[in-house]
Amino acid sequence: MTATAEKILMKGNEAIGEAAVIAGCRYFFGYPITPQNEVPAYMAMRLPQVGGTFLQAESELAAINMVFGAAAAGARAMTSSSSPGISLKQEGISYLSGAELPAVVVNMMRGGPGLGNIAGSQGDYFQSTRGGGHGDYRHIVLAPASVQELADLTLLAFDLADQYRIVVLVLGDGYLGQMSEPLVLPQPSGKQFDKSGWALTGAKVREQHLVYSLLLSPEDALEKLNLRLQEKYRVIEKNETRHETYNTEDAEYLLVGFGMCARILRGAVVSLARAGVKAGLFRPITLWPFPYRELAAAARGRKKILVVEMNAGQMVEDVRLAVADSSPVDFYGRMGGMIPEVEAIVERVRGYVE
Amino acid sequence: MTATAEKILMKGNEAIGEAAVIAGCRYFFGYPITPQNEVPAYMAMRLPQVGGTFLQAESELAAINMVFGAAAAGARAMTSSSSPGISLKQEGISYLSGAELPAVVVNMMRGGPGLGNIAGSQGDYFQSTRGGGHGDYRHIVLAPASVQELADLTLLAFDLADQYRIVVLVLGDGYLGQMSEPLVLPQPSGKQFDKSGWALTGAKVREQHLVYSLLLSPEDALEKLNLRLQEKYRVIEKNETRHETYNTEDAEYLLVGFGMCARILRGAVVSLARAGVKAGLFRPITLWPFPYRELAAAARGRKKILVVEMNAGQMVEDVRLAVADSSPVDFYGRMGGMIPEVEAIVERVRGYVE
Amino acid sequence: MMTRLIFAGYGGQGVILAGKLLAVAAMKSGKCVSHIPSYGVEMRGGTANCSVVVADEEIPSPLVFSPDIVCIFNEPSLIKFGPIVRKGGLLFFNTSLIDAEPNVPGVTCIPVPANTLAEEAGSYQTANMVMVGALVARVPELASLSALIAALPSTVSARKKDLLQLNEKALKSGFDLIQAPVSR
Amino acid sequence: MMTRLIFAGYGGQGVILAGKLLAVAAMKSGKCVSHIPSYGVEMRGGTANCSVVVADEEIPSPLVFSPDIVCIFNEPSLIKFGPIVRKGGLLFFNTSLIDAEPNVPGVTCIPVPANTLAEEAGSYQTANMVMVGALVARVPELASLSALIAALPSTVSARKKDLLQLNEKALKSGFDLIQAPVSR
Amino acid sequence: MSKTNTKKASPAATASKGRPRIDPEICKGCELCIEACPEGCLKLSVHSNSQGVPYAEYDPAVPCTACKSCAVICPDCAIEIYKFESGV
Amino acid sequence: MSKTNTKKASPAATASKGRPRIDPEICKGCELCIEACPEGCLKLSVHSNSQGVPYAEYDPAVPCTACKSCAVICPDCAIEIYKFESGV
Amino acid sequence: MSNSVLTKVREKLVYSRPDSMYPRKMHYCAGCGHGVVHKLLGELMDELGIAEKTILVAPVGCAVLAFFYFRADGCEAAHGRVPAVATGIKRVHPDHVVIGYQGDGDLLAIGTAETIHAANRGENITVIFVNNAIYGMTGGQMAPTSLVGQKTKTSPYGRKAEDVGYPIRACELLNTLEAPYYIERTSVHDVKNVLKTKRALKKGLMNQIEKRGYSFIEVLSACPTGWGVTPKAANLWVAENMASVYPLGVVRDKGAKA
Amino acid sequence: MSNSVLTKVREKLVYSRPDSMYPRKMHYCAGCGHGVVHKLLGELMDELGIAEKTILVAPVGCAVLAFFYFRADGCEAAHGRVPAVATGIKRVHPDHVVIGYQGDGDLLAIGTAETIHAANRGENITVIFVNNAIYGMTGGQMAPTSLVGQKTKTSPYGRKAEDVGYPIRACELLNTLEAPYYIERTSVHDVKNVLKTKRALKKGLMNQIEKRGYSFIEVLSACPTGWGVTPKAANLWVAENMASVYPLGVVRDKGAKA
Ligand SMILES: Cc1ncc(C[n+]2csc(CCOP(=O)(O)OP(=O)(O)O)c2C)c(N)n1
Ligand SMILES: Cc1ncc(C[n+]2csc(CCOP(=O)(O)OP(=O)(O)O)c2C)c(N)n1
Ligand code: SF4
Ligand code: SF4
Ligand code: SF4
Ligand code: SF4
Ligand code: SF4
Ligand code: SF4
Ligand SMILES: [Mg+2]
Ligand SMILES: [Mg+2]
Repeated sequence: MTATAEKILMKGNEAIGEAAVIAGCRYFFGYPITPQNEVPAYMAMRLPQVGGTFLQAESELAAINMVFGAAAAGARAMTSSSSPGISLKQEGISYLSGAELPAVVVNMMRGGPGLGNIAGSQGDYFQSTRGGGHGDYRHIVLAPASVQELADLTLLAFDLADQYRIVVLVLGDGYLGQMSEPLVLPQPSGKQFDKSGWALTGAKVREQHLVYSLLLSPEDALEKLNLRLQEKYRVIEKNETRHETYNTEDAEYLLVGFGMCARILRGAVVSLARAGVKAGLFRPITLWPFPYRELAAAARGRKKILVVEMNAGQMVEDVRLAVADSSPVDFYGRMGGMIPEVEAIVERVRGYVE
Repeated sequence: MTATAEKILMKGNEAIGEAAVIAGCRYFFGYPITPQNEVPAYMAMRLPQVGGTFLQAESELAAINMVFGAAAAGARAMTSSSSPGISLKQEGISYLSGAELPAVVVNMMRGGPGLGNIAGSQGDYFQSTRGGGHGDYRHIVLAPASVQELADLTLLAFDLADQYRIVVLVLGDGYLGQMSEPLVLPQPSGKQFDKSGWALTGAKVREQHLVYSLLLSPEDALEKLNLRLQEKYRVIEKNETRHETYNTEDAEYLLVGFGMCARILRGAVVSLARAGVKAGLFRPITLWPFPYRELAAAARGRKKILVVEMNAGQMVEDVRLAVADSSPVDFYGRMGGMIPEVEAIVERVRGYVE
Repeated sequence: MMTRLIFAGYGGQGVILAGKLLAVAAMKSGKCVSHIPSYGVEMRGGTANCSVVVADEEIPSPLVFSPDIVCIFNEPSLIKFGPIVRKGGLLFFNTSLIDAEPNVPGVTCIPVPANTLAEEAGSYQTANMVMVGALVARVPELASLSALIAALPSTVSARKKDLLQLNEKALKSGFDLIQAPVSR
Repeated sequence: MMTRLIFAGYGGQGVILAGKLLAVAAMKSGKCVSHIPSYGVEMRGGTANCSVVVADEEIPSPLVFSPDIVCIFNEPSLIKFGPIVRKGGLLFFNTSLIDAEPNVPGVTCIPVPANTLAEEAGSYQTANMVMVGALVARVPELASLSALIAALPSTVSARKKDLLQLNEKALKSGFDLIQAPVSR
Repeated sequence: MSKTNTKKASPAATASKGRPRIDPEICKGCELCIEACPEGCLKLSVHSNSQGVPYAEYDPAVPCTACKSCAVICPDCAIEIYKFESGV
Repeated sequence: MSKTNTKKASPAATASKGRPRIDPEICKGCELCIEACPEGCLKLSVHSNSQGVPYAEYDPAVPCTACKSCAVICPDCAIEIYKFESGV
Repeated sequence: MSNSVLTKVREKLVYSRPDSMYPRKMHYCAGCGHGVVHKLLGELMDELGIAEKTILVAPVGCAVLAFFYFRADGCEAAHGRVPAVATGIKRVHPDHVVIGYQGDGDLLAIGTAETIHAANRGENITVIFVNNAIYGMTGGQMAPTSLVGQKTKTSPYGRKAEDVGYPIRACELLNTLEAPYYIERTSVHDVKNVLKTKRALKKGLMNQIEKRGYSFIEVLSACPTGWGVTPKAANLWVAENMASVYPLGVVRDKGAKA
Repeated sequence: MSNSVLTKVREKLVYSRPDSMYPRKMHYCAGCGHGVVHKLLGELMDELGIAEKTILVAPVGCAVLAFFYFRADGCEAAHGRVPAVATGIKRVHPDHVVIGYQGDGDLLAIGTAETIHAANRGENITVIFVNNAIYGMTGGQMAPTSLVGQKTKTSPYGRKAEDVGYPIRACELLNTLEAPYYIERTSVHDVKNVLKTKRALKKGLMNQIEKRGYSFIEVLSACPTGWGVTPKAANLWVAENMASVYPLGVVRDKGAKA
């Protein structure tokens, strides 16, 4: 955030749209669903202004496959939806992953399962980090916690997608999407990515380019692809794991949460400090790759780890995997579009003290 | 297996079909996909003979939603597919789960991601156990390891589905589906389940029945549903966790695998025993609920745990969660439709000894 | 300092905009702010509300469950939000549409004849502005009147730019309503 | 005892059925058995093969990577599967379609003029039966000739029931081919 | 609404053949009934219901023919029509 | 196939205007060319290719008009047509 | 309500909320066509006495809660999947009355395949298609039936035919299939057309009861909120703009005497 | 091949594998119509000189590997999603030739919605629809275009119209939409029709090159394996049974002189 840059008050969903435009995304394919409707609406207004294409697809399936086409053609393309719509995109995401196409997918999660409701939620953590689609693929999952980060991480998402030829999921929730906060528009990264080696641009003066994931021979083809993918994933785990801590130095209790919950936990840490309780926050920013090692280090020696999510307990599994037997892990969750309150968390932690 | 019952040689996919018929399933909705095509083909031939309905849907989406309708109407209904098709069903499965409808879904996994190939695989473990769809739901996942079990567990699946009003996934793979083995047809369980309290049968002489998952109020409705679901899931975890062990009594090495891998591991245990290496097999039969406690107990004191999967390492996370820091966990996986060979596993374990 | 507010009324009364204007003005004054509308498949065309937080520190949750201040534009909203104001809080209410005097123990209730003043200011559509004017007059640490006026052009939608003058007038009239006893 | 076999030839030569017949007969004789066809988007109408395992114990994997025995019906299959037979294994090959003598070190190659004998038995379609007959004649622990004959009706598809007699005849002629030197 | 009032409400109005009964709490004030009434019997009330919505009301001064048009068009089942029986 | 051979192959065959060249390894033996040839020039070989499939072959005894029908119908691009140029 | 001069006159209730509907206030916006269609459906449930054997499949769209208003069983369907869910139900209960209710986004965008294939199978169900040329529930995005030039949240510069195509006519599309028994397009923008719609819906339900097969009734319907106009203006827009693109009338009726 | 009497005659190659196709043996069954269509496409790439700017979108179906045979860029699409993928590509490369190639299951079952909406948008692409009345790749299941009475793996007792409906006619369905520029149905069951198909495909490609909009060519095509008959019998079945259900000819041509 440059000191001189002007702050504007912007809705989260619109911040995503503007950041994508700044990132050079000129192709948006989507289908309406609350609570992310401002993303397509913004793109419908904005893309024609910059010579881009906004297309309302006939369905989420069509949208993700249009993204497949545009990405295969070498363009920066994105789609955006919310939980039920993201479920419908799983096959397409698996195809994008298998064909190693770069694409940005936004999920502003809402209450589930089923039709559920349109309040914010974090019920899709498993789907996001374990691949809701078929096969052994992963996508990078970025979990912003503010409108500023919705913009910053969307911008980053396009670079990561191109760099690794991977799908990057920006995982927000209905509350983040609907809220307005001060925003300093991010600057384009300026990074260039050469797609001339694989993008479909017409086979003039070169060998044909093919984009596909059908690999009939298990041994010679599909296992090889999988091994290559796994290798790539190891590189990403090494280079792209992101997290943030707050007040962890001498914390006795470690609070762990992502996205919306992280900001609430930060509030709880402040409240607890006022009450003389030493608590700190560990916040994964990339949910995949998950900061296992960093969390393990941060967790060491704490009296208790409290994981807070807007779901029935999903990331807590990753926390357990990271922490193993070193510290006891507790969980507090709200579901169905409910959001944890600072007070409830403070109370829970004070319970540990007594 | 009754001693007198006659053995027939049957293909795995057909065994599923016949078991479903024995279970009283009279409604099958599906869409072709290799390597499970013999399931719909069998049902197309068989259901009309018993007054049932086989309908080839226009897509996997239509199929799972036809199952939704038939299940809501109170019938035993099923669908069957393979990996990409199962990805497409995720939204529908989330809806079934949210509306608490009983249904049986078969996934004969194939190599992924994307179009991949049609060989057997176990690449959908995460999707199956963590909910590939949106929201906090779970479905029971049964992992047969033989043609006999494909039949037996399909039969069980219908009972579990009705008992808990839940989706039950029978998770096989292409090899299991394509292979023929001796089979003793299972007997119907004879269990009766009363659906008169909720099924859509016409609101004559009673209050209206509604089947839905739209719960607008986060606090009063959707969180309550989620809490009820979680409660149900705890009951299922308590009552329905299934596993099998082989030769574990004094094993120094514990091999863990499900489905196809479990039978290969059993062969490895036999081979290792011949070579004087004490190895045992732990085989989860329910992948959700996963036998964490049972595995933790079985793992205690072993020199090494080796998890073998036909994927890049998915169930191994559950094994780590179960075992925590108590024993070192190793992983061996084949991908893309490859199947581990007994020899490779034996070699790996012998490597531990030296 | 962290002040949590709820603006509530009918859809169409401009409560979302009222909240947004306050948030922008506070932001321009260097505060941390957040604004979030309630949204839901409620009775369409029914009530609407938004939560606004104005603070000196980072804001944990933009959702406000126990507000320090509520600005209430109609009776259904009074019934819904009156009881949740925290002890010692403020309740601004639109006397033009609310007949009964709110009975909320431990909360200071401030009557604002928002529609009446708005009509006097030239348009009944600016009742929301009257309310915001009254609000900052009473709670000046949220934002100054001039900051609100400065925030108007970027907040009011393009279609309604011609209403800018009227909005400003309404803001002032709400402000004066509260400031009056002091300044006069 | 665990014997792993592969039957391979053109699609249409009935290699899948040959394997199935052996599996059923062995099953009826109390063995553990498994049978799995190869499947894939290979050249449509191209080669086909199946893996059969006959054992006294539970069968780990139905897939056969290094077979003890292969029954080869055509040249492309010989090229593909000849080299993977384990040392000391058996290779039955259809001399009617394979000209060259297979050169597979450490493997006993058994020539079977399957098509010729089949045609003599009345139908060139029963070459697969000739091969299976020859197989069990040489490896009687897999299944007896009578078990094969008994398994015929439940294995051959309904449409081809009229071929039952021909199949039996072909089975026997393959069996006799191998048994001949002994019995005569 | 001016249109509504000039429709057919002739001064020499005959006696009503019936009347509509509008539930003001159910009415959403869409005014479709007002538009639909061929006799011009209906208008928007100056009062609002508990939702703050001005509702449609029947002006008994304008005879109603009990033609049901208003009720038929009402999307909210807010209107009942009563027909006056001859006898008595 | 009997049909094919009786088609037009009159004994008084004029000289060929061209000839088809069939790649036996690419041919799948579908016989569509045989069916399509108006002159009856083609028949299935008694030999099989390396895939074990009997392939189509040209019978030079029956003059070919180089009409291309066989090549046009061949799904596998197995047939090339050569036209004989007049002059030598 | 004072009607003093006539106090002696006996009153007979000749029109009221149908018995088959609960006395609940519907959640629709003022002037929304969904309400009218619901009412007609309720009236027909009364007239045909079918409420107790009706199963109503509600879409995802503004009518998502439709089943809350009827004294009948009701079922949700994922967005676009009403025909599939209705098929599942109908195959289990062939003697019940299964009604699919859908909006234009639901039926003609995400649910295109399900719509066409249920019609093509000739499922013995009745599909009520409320065409309001917009996505009402999600706040006014372009629908497959939005008119050329129509401004919506996702066509802020007006629908451009060269870019996103023309409005799709569901009745005409389905009329290329052999199985459907009855296809009609009506409107609820004025009293006359409301009554016509009722007749069409009745025919559609009767066809099902008499096991004649698939019936499809498209109802042009106002969405004042989505269009950003008053209910009056909305109904006028239906009459003046929609009805010319979507001609009203019977498109197919296999039961009609020739 | 001995042609001894004519050894002196100069030969000119007048028909051979198109240059735009690799000299690879195709994976199709003997007598499969896909091969014929591929060959025509290759010939047209030669004639129009477009291979280097062609992007071929292959379906999931027997033609899943189609792009392996052409000297052009190629793209996979998930089952049924060819039109969506082609749309994505075409929007990025409006000057390239984007060809969608689909089977009947792909185009008319799972991909119904994508098919209709790409056509309705008038995407400037060329769609080649190979209708063989069966799911070839998965081993012969019923397709939306299977004929009434046709026995398949999933209609073992023959397709029953009362239960699963009638064959769907894609051309006629799309002809209810305004945007499509050109729609024709052809066949490749004999030489004459192969040549007609080529002309139709050419027109479809030319329309795209000249930016006229969406072209759709349905090609009736034999699947001897799926139907369980010889190639000859299969082509006969096309002529005698399919062509009557699916009438050949131009269904729409906005470019035709009236
Ligand atoms: C899979 C999925 N995609 C999108 C949505 C969001 N959504 C809800 S209703 C709707 C469209 C509503 O429009 P329409 O069907 O025309 O009904 P209307 O509200 O206009 O009556 C959409 C896109 C959803 N709930 N689920
Ligand atoms: C989502 C999904 N569903 C199903 C399949 C399986 N599948 C592959 S091809 C195919 C249909 C092929 O039929 P068609 O489109 O008619 O092509 P053809 O092989 O006949 O040319 C199906 C159902 C798949 N790969 N993916
Ligand atoms: S019944 Fe007819 S005349 Fe009476 S108020 Fe209604 S519309 Fe007017
Ligand atoms: S039509 Fe109904 S809802 Fe509308 S104003 Fe009249 S009574 Fe009220
Ligand atoms: S070119 Fe004509 S005449 Fe010559 S072989 Fe071919 S089809 Fe026959
Ligand atoms: S048409 Fe082609 S593939 Fe078929 S037989 Fe003739 S040459 Fe061979
Ligand atoms: S948004 Fe439109 S369709 Fe939805 S309830 Fe309101 S008026 Fe009706
Ligand atoms: S199965 Fe049918 S469509 Fe597929 S390659 Fe064979 S003949 Fe062609
Ligand atoms: Mg609509
Ligand atoms: Mg096909």
